[in-house]
Amino acid sequence: MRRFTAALFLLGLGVMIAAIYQHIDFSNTAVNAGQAINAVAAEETGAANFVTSVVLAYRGIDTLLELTILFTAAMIGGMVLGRRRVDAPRDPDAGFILRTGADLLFPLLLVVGLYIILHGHLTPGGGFQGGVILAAAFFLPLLARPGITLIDQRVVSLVEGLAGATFISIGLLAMFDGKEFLTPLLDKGELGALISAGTLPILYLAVGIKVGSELAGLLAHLAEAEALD
Amino acid sequence: MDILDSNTILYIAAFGLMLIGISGIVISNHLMRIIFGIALLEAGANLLLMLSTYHEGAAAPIIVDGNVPAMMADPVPQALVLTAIVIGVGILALALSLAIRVQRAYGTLDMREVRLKLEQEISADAGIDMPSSSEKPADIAKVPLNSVVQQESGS
Amino acid sequence: MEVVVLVVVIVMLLSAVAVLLFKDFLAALAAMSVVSLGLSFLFVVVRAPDVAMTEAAIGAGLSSLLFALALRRLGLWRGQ
Amino acid sequence: MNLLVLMIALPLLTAFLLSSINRLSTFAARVIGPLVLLATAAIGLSVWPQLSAAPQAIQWGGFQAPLGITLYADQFALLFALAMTIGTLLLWPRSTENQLRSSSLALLLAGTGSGLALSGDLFNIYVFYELMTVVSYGLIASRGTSGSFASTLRYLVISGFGAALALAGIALVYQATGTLNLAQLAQLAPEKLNNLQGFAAFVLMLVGFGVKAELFPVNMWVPEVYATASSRVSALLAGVVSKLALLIIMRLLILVFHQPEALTVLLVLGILGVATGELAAWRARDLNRMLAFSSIGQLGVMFIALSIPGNAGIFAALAVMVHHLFLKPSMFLLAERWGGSIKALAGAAKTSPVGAALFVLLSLSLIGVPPLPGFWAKLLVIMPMLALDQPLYYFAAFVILAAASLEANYLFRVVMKLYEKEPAATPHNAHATLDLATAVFLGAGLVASVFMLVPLADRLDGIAVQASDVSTYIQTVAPQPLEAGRVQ
Repeated sequence: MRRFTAALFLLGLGVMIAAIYQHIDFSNTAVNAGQAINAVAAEETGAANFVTSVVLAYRGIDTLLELTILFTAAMIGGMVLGRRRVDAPRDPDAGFILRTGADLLFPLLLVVGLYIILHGHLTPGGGFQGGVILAAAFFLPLLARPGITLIDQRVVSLVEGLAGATFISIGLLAMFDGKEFLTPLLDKGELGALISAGTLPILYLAVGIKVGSELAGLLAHLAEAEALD
Repeated sequence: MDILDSNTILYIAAFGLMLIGISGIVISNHLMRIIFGIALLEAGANLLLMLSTYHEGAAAPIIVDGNVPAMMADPVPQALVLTAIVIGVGILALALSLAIRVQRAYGTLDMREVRLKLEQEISADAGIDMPSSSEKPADIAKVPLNSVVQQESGS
Repeated sequence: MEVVVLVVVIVMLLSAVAVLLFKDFLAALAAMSVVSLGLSFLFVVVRAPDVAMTEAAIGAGLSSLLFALALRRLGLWRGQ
Repeated sequence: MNLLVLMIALPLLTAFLLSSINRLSTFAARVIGPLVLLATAAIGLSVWPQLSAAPQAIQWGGFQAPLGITLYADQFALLFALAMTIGTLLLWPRSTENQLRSSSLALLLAGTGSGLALSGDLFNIYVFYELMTVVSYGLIASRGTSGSFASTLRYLVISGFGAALALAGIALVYQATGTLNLAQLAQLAPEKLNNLQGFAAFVLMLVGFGVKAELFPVNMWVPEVYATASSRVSALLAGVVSKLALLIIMRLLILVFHQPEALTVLLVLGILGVATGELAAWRARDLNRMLAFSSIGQLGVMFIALSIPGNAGIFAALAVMVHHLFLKPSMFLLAERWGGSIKALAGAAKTSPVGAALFVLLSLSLIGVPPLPGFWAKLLVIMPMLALDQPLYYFAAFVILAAASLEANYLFRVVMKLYEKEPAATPHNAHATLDLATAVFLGAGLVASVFMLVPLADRLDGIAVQASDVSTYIQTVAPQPLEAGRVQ
């Protein structure tokens, strides 16, 4: 009975979606805020990757909030899973191959992550994608050698706090300058050069470090959570 | 292939993912399936957002070596979806953490059972004896009305 | 191109159904990764390389890792 | 440059740095949160007088309107931003185990709530809303009991579902109009969103943002969460956070969605919310869940008020919202020590006479006994509905009146217990002084409002008129028109 009602409900939903789809007007896809941004972004922000311009400049506050969501989620994750007991059983040590692989991959992932972050205003990629790779870099050793403390927890909380604070502080700096919060500062430079687009690369670096540390923290919390028995 | 231009196919993918996700949330009781369902629903919504201003033949919104394409894709939905994906993973991690704790406390991930045990726990904390009905989930609306009135008036 | 997109979409939708139907959660997780990878491909098709990268890294990579860790802690990992 | 931005930025900054500050000095970490909120509240209050003349628009990052994100500050938005900041200050979480995290979360809640009220961009609203949701998960779970984890999880599932639907709604809106700026949407909506697509987007967003506003089909989380969270958190969620979600729905209704069907949907869901909420509250046997269900009913009344077309509906909804803003938090605070079953409350008035007297007063206002403000708020809702002369609105008025009698029934059941002569088996706790003081403060505000009903009503009417003024909104934000892109 339950399945039947559910199926009926979904069928109705499908029909409704089809009806809505029939009404969608595809003719005006060229008139939108995004195209207006495309026309002026290179001039206003100096970043060759317009998605980066939108993420960090035009919709910078969204990104700040998104970082805050990750920060909050990591904090709550730590609170929910709690501290593990000292005598709690650990996962068995991983094999030689994984250990060596992790050792070899660590610097490589670090470099790749930073590269992707620092080229975020020029090529696809940026703080989020690079941050995930950084998180993977710091999580891999934990997977290979369960129980090691790669970085002191205090350093992690300091870094993630400072990375978020940097983002806001750059925004506040603009206010001291008499501009609006989060206005991009510094020289825009030459379009396509590594050092260009003013504060955007710095912001993306903060984003990357923040994303990396929060995600690594979340992963570590989950991996360190005590097993059921 | 005339009726199935790529726009239609992509929209079918978006709405299809959303429908499958909703059905996962509505039909199943197991928490992991529900979380999978939410992830699928989110994926569908992200794709829908992405398609909102998709225009065939547009180039990616990146200037490479100073060549400005004649028409570039809309960067705004891309930024929005980027944000939505990251938000999604944060909430996913939170859901999984909570799932681990709830399973440790209640020994189950069946959401009906979790709800039942939650109701029992709340009632026990409040010092109310719940009518022990094991065959159906304890729903507040299903607490026998008469017993409440009698108890209240009789005391 | 349309044929490729069509095939990817079909595979994606089938895996999405499989996520909900597979009894084994590890298999469901694998199907979920297929959905994410398919989505990532579709993002490339609609000219969104940034999002495609993010979806591949976060949707297919990180989320799967989170799921795998959680499944292990929840005792839903096959063979445990 | 506008200082209002600091209402959002400063609490976030402090929350980021709180754990580092704690390493330097525990004392500083304890006091800096309330101090920052005091400062942001002062900023908000200092801007308030300017807004009655003209609302202000702030462009984040200094980009022109539809390209960047706009912050729109009118009295309506600032009122609720201030309510969020001051409410968090009054209901500052006091958790022994997770004090540091709770403080961070409270700061985040205040900043996010203010931002949500002030935001003028559809997707920005979504992100603020999501952040507020995540923060509320943390506040609920900070209790640390297994029940609080389970209720958070159920809340998360419902919210996750709603948020994804809201995102789909935003996708439909952006598809039709190509913009996310509310002012520009207000310009384009009559032409582009007055159709099935617009209606679908409205329903999706209503479900998404309705989760927090305790809208009828997506409010299953309410009784569980309010029963398991600490009562300060319940007071915040029921009192302030739900109003912010309602504010978003109001803004969308005023600016973007003008379909008559939208109002009907709201009316029907509101009636169902009132009916189910009040009936469940009548059946509840413990105070926390009774208050939770009655809050669903109150929110239902607000949805009904919203469904009244024109300025009268906005005014009525605003009045009910402000009334509830004062009333519900103090009721939850009183319930802190009376959490058990209602039967066990017998004779509680003896140990806590002030609390019991305050509870009677609040109950009377909730039911709507003249001359308390609750009566006038309900009158404001019912009068324009009767004037509309439509069967569904007559029915809604009847439901509200019937709900009032139900409320009278179950609240007096509690009051009778409180003043019962024979003592209960277990002795009661007296209220914590701080809880009681806060509750009395809020209750005193309620009583004070009786003596200045006319100026207060004028003020609220002014706020409602300003909030429903679409052309001022558009002129203040002044979005530049979009032109066709470079399509060959």
